[in-house]
Amino acid sequence: MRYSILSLARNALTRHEHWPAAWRSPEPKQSYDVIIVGGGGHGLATAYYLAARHGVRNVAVLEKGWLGGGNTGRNTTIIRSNYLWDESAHLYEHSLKLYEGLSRELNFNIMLSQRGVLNLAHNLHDMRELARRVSANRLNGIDSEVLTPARIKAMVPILNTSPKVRYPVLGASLQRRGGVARHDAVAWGFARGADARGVDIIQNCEVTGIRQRDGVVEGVETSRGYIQARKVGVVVAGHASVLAAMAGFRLPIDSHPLQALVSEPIKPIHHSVVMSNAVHVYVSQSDKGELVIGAGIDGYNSYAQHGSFPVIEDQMGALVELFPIFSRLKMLRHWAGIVDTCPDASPIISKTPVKHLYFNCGWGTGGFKATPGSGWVFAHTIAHDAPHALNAAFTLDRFTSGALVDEHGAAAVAH
Amino acid sequence: MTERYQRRSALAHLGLEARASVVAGEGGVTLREAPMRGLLVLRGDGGGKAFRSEVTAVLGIEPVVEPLTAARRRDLSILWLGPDEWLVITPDRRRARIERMLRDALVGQHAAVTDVSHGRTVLVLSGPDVLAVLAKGCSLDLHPRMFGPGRCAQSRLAKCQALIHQTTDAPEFEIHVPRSFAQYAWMWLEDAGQEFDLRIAPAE
Amino acid sequence: MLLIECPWCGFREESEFRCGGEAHIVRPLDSESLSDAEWADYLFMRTNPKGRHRERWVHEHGCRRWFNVERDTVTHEILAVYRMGEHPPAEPATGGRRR
Amino acid sequence: MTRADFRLSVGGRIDRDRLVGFSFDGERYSGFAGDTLASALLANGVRLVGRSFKYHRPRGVVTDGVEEPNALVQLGAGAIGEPNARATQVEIHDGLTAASQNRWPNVRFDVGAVNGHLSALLPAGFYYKTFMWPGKWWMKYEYFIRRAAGLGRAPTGPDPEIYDKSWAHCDVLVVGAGPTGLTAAHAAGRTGARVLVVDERPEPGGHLLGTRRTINDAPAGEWVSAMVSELADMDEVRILSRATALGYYDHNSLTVLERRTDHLPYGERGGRVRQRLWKVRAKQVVLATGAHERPLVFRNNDRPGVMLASAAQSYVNRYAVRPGTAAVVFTNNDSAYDPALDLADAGLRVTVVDVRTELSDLRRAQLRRRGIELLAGHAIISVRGAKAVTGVSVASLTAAATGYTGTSRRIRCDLVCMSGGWNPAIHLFSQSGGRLAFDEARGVFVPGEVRQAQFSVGGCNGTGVLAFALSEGREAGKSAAAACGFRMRGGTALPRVDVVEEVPIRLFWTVPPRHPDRRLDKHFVDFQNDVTAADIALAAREGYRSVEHLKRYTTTGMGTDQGKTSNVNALAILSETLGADIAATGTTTFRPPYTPVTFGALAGRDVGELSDPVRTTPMHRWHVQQGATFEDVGQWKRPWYYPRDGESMREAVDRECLAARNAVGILDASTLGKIDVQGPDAAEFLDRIYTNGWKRLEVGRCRYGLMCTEDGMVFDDGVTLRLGDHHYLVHTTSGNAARVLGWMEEWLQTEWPELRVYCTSVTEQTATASISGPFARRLLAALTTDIDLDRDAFPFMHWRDGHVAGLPARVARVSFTGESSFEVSVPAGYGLSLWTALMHAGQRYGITPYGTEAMHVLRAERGFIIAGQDTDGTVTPIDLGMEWIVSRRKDFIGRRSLDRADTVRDDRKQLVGLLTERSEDVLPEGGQIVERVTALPMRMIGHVTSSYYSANLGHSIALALVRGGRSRHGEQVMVPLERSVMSARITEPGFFDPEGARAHD
Repeated sequence: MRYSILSLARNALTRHEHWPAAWRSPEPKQSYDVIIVGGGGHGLATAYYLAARHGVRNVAVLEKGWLGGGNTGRNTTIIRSNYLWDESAHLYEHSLKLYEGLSRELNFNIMLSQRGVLNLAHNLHDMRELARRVSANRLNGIDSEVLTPARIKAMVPILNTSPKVRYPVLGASLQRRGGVARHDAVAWGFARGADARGVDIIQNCEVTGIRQRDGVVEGVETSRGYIQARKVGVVVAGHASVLAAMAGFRLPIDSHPLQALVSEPIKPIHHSVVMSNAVHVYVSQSDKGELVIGAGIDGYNSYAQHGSFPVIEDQMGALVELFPIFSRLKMLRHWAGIVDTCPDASPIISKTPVKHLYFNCGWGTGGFKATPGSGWVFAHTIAHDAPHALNAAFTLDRFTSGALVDEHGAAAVAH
Repeated sequence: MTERYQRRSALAHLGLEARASVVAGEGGVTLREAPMRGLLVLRGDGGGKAFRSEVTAVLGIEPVVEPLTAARRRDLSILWLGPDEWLVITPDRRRARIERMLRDALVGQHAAVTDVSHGRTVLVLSGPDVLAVLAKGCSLDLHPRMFGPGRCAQSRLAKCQALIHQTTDAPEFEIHVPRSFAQYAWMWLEDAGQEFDLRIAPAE
Repeated sequence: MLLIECPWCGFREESEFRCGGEAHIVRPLDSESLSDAEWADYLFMRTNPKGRHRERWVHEHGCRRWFNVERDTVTHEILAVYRMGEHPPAEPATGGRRR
Repeated sequence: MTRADFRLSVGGRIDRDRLVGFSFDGERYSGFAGDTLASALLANGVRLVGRSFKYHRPRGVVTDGVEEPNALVQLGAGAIGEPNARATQVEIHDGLTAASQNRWPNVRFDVGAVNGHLSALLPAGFYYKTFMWPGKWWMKYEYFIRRAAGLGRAPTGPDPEIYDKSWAHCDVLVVGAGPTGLTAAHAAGRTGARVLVVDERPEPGGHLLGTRRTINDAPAGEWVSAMVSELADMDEVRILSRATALGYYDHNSLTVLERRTDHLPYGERGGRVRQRLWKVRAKQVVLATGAHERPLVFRNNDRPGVMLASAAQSYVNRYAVRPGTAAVVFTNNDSAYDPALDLADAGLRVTVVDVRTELSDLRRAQLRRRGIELLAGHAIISVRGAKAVTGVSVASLTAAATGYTGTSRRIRCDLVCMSGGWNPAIHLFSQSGGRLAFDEARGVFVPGEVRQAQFSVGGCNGTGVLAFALSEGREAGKSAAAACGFRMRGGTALPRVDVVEEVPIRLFWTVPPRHPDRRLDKHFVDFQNDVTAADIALAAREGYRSVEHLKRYTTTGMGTDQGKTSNVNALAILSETLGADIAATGTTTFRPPYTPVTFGALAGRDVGELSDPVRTTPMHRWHVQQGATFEDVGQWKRPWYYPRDGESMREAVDRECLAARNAVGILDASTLGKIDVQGPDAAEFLDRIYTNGWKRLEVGRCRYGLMCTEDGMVFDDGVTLRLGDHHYLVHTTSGNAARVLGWMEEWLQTEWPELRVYCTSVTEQTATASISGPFARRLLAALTTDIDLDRDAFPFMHWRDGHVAGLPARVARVSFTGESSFEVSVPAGYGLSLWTALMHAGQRYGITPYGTEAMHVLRAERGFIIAGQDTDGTVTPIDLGMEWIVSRRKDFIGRRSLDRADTVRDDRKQLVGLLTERSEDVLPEGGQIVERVTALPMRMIGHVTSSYYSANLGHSIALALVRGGRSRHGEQVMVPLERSVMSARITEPGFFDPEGARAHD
């Protein structure tokens, strides 16, 4: 059933008793052309584009829990493409462009709200790096501009731009096309779209082993039995190393908790996305009225979906300094996602030592904004057994050659 | 010739002398800056006989081996900082001599003596509410069952590296902070002590 | 907020420590003889296990000593703490060099 | 204006001698000290207190505590405004102003209520299905959606109040000072253990104080008082009231928020800490957090006047308030009977509707004695009334309870009390990592497998019987203390409490509609977010079948109450819809905090001037007095430049640069990191850390060194002095001092324990003034007698000890400016004296203090890099053209990485100089470099890392990293700007005195 205001009205007449399921809950078949391990946004997008763009429809997405239950449902929903290096910028920009048409493509409102993303600079070093990134963005055709404190103040009146604070705001970069989207809706929209094209989305199905023969993948062992596959794509943020271990290799990845929190809902007060690298905080306000706030990652490896309290404390100190009127607002809930961090803070979308086994991982703190783009290039990589031009720089080989795409230094907040 | 110049405290500009007002028994907590002292970081093999005997010969105190403790003899103290690291506290005027004696005594050993006298500021906090003030910024459990006179530990005080040394039962604590953090540490302690009617005492 | 036992200072708050990542990765002595891939393996590849993890921590704001921790990355339970050069408790001593 | 008075003439724990005036929605009311805003409003007959989130339905008080979903109010105004305060927890005080939320223009007439009429169009998840046409219009729709959403309003100014934090350590932490918690605390406290008790209410006693129970044959309050006073006499026991345990983290650490002044009139709060966040580390934790009563799910169960039975009971007993005049008590379990009796005894007309048919004789007799009508086997079909309850429709249930027999009957009432059973408050247990178990018979989640050192006792353990709860509390208190090594011989007798036989609960998740085909769209499950039983069924039908999907699709449990009243009902209804059992369906994860906590409390004192330490050098006051402008370098404040009257930055920097080359400039270099490295293997150690060699450096000499990460990328640089055979002094960049020391220690301790080396930070020990320029030597000569400054006696890259201005000093002939320079270091306490002496003696040479900006210009003129500015973690020493410093005769950190395929490429980005076509054009730092200007995207070949106007050269200069740059010298490149393009020529990095003769002078 196509979603629209008309179908909503029609269903209201029948008391909404006749809405069909947004996706089926099929039993796994014996074999598939492609199995995608991981039913998060990236996995579902991969399956969707395999079916929609590459005509590969005999696809299963295996999810150990519930779809969209990993980092897709835990992030702070920020979307932007203002990355420093060409390789990253092109990939994220492609993703942003896909986002811009996604609600209509999927017939599912993902609530993309392009309210602008500001990255604040608090010292001369920040300002230099900001100018460098903005300059690179512009030449890459990505909208980006530098704002003075006065223009920042005009845009975000509640921000403390006084020169007297400990780390005054000296300037900011602004990407107007950046913004936020409803994270769950992205996963649900892709799931519904993939399902409609014949993809089997199988929830509560945990992969426990990867079977291979002579270095070629054959299928996966799961909690619901063995499933054959000609190709297997693994995209399990947070657990990439665990799956790699099943396939017999290691990855340049450490898993860390990334914490986030929301405030109680309040009437609209904050209309853009503000990020600050120097003081480690970023904040936007959701359509529901909650302030959605994030910070950096915890310093130790973890697969627990909670982090340590000092991270929250530091983040709140910075937030209240930047937004003094937030002091009396209240934190409603805080949580963490498990992120795969790479040595160069860039993802891996790559073939692996095992033939026909592909990995998409290492998005660190920046995966949500890449969801459609990641699915797009991963689908291509799987369908063609070769990377797309947009992910050619993001293969595993780079760790051997040294051709890292280091987004630490200059990518501002890596979210 | 050195006497011509004053060795300045990192807190000199705060005008603390003028604000000092202490009447015995008043206030829940009293803060002052400790007088200038000699501070030497001593490194060496704490388990080594030669090292122990040479240090003991110079200082008259054995380098303490029990972690988180300090020993004192007359006007010299030695504080445990790590398994091969101590802080020797001397009167200001004896610092150079003791430093030289230690160095001479330890020649030929893998040991090191480093003068850090000017690099640290020592704040003294005393009074019945000391523990409540420190608890606001320091995660150490300083309860008398866990700490006490003659104990010392390195930790953090708010956002500042700190060596915390309980000198007397009173209780009185000496807090060593890096010189450039002295103003922050002082302001932080004053702020934390406000609810306990913190008083400033003159540096001795 | 982890509570970590420094082998010298005893139990202290996590905020006094810094985690240095996976332990027992020995730096190759004869790196010239390694292929780029072998070097990359030392430099970047990590086991990153879900469960028992041996890692290095330093008591940065305390005694400044590095030591090893065995910790469960799911429950955060600390299973063992041992000094540099010591063997992980559950593992029999081998001839190899340990850090 | 006359108001209804619902205050009982006797009883309650209020202080009738202290009348308190407050206002709500602009109307003035009064209550008594001890009232909450909710009890005071009810006492004044105010039932309608707010509007719901989505449909703007009128809502009243549902609970008497922390779990309140409806009675959220805006407190205060302006800078001290506070949205979303729970009226059930707000203690009234003189001058309190409160207002209802999410309504316009007012709570009685709310335009937003139109949403309620459109509710057929707004089922769960409606927005995912629409607002997609036309494509660009979503943000226009969103504007209105955003305005409609949200609850209260943010304050309008910076918060004037103070928040702080404190650590707390204890052997036993007891959470909750209800009867169970008090018993546990007492048992633990008697052993001498350090016990901390935290309780969210203003006074200990918990749920007991809302009842008329007796303990030891006296009112329970007397027993509570006795316990509290005994605990107060124990030296190591501390009770914190108004203190809510918010989060249960790893290794028995918990956060507790203590509200210290919110109950005081505004005028009495000044200067005091408003809220304190306690960070508790406990060896053992006893959770005695009690339980929350569960609503029943029936039609219009959200009307003002529908409340939990225990809440109604508490209003009568604790606050002496009649929450109505005629009540219908609707229950599926025995716990609603005591409230029914208490309401009747308080003068209300009471009817009990119990879905069960088997009831105890005792209960029947108790009702009969008071003339309370009992409708067993009945249910409330619907609540009547809109802004207030006016009555209910009741009918007899069929045996299967899926429909009704006979006709329905109307009962007039203004209060409906509901009880669907009790949910143990397992939030903290769950946060601690404990597994929950589902008790099918009672329909509750209870603590299962425990993960931390803790005990769950009493209500939160699913123990509803007081006598058992007390016994659990005592055992847990003793065991917890014993686990910490505290024991006490002999036991304590438990107090006498009466035990009433209970008839089991009849689980009853959804009250069936009158007609089987009616939707359950007014059967509210989550009051705050307007989630109905129909929404849950819809979500399940559409495939949102996991609990988390349900939560996210319908928003159930995501309000400010975090689903304390709704979660289990929602889960049960989902399970029913799916035909699965609840245990298999699972529950959502409980996230901290237990109740919302102000950002202010989380920030504590780390705001304003204490937000981060300001590190200053010993000469800082002088710089301030001279009007220097400062730059933040990490936590340091460094003089950026010293503008004189009317000077622009450019003018000041030009003047400073010229002085340093033509007369003498002086720089405060005290912030440079300094590490004392000693030991027989010190040289070997430095050989491994640095790219160049150290063994052959003679004592008395200095050498510049570069260090890389193991990945081969430049990490830090600086000059090292060899002080003795086994003794070096390493300098680092200002920002990296701690990192480099940490780096050295890491390698020493973890990789090379065989090296005999000790490293000690001496950054803070010395103050350094760097004097630079043709008169530097003459200036220094005026202040020293024991250092031979002759060029040959004291050549470049040597150091000497001696006295400067009478101060013990170390002088190093190193130069970052390219001029003849002397770095003079003295013990930090003499730093200002040294500086003053140099300034004084330098006057005749035109001494000019210069800041970091001039320093950057001067070093760029010579082509010297700044690690972190001209490098960014992707640059090798080779890329910088510094092969000369990379030893091929030894291993060092990062060496092997320099031989990888990518690091040996010829077209890597390499350091070059840039000279603009026009001398006055200063390239922007960070500007991207292209070969030619094309359509977008343009191919970039590098970027400008440093760029300045050089007054000495009369030309702008820049350093840049350019792809294959070293083979491009002489080539022309472009730097496209926003509106123009600058053109520049690639040169050697170094524009001035390329041979470096001046530094040797």
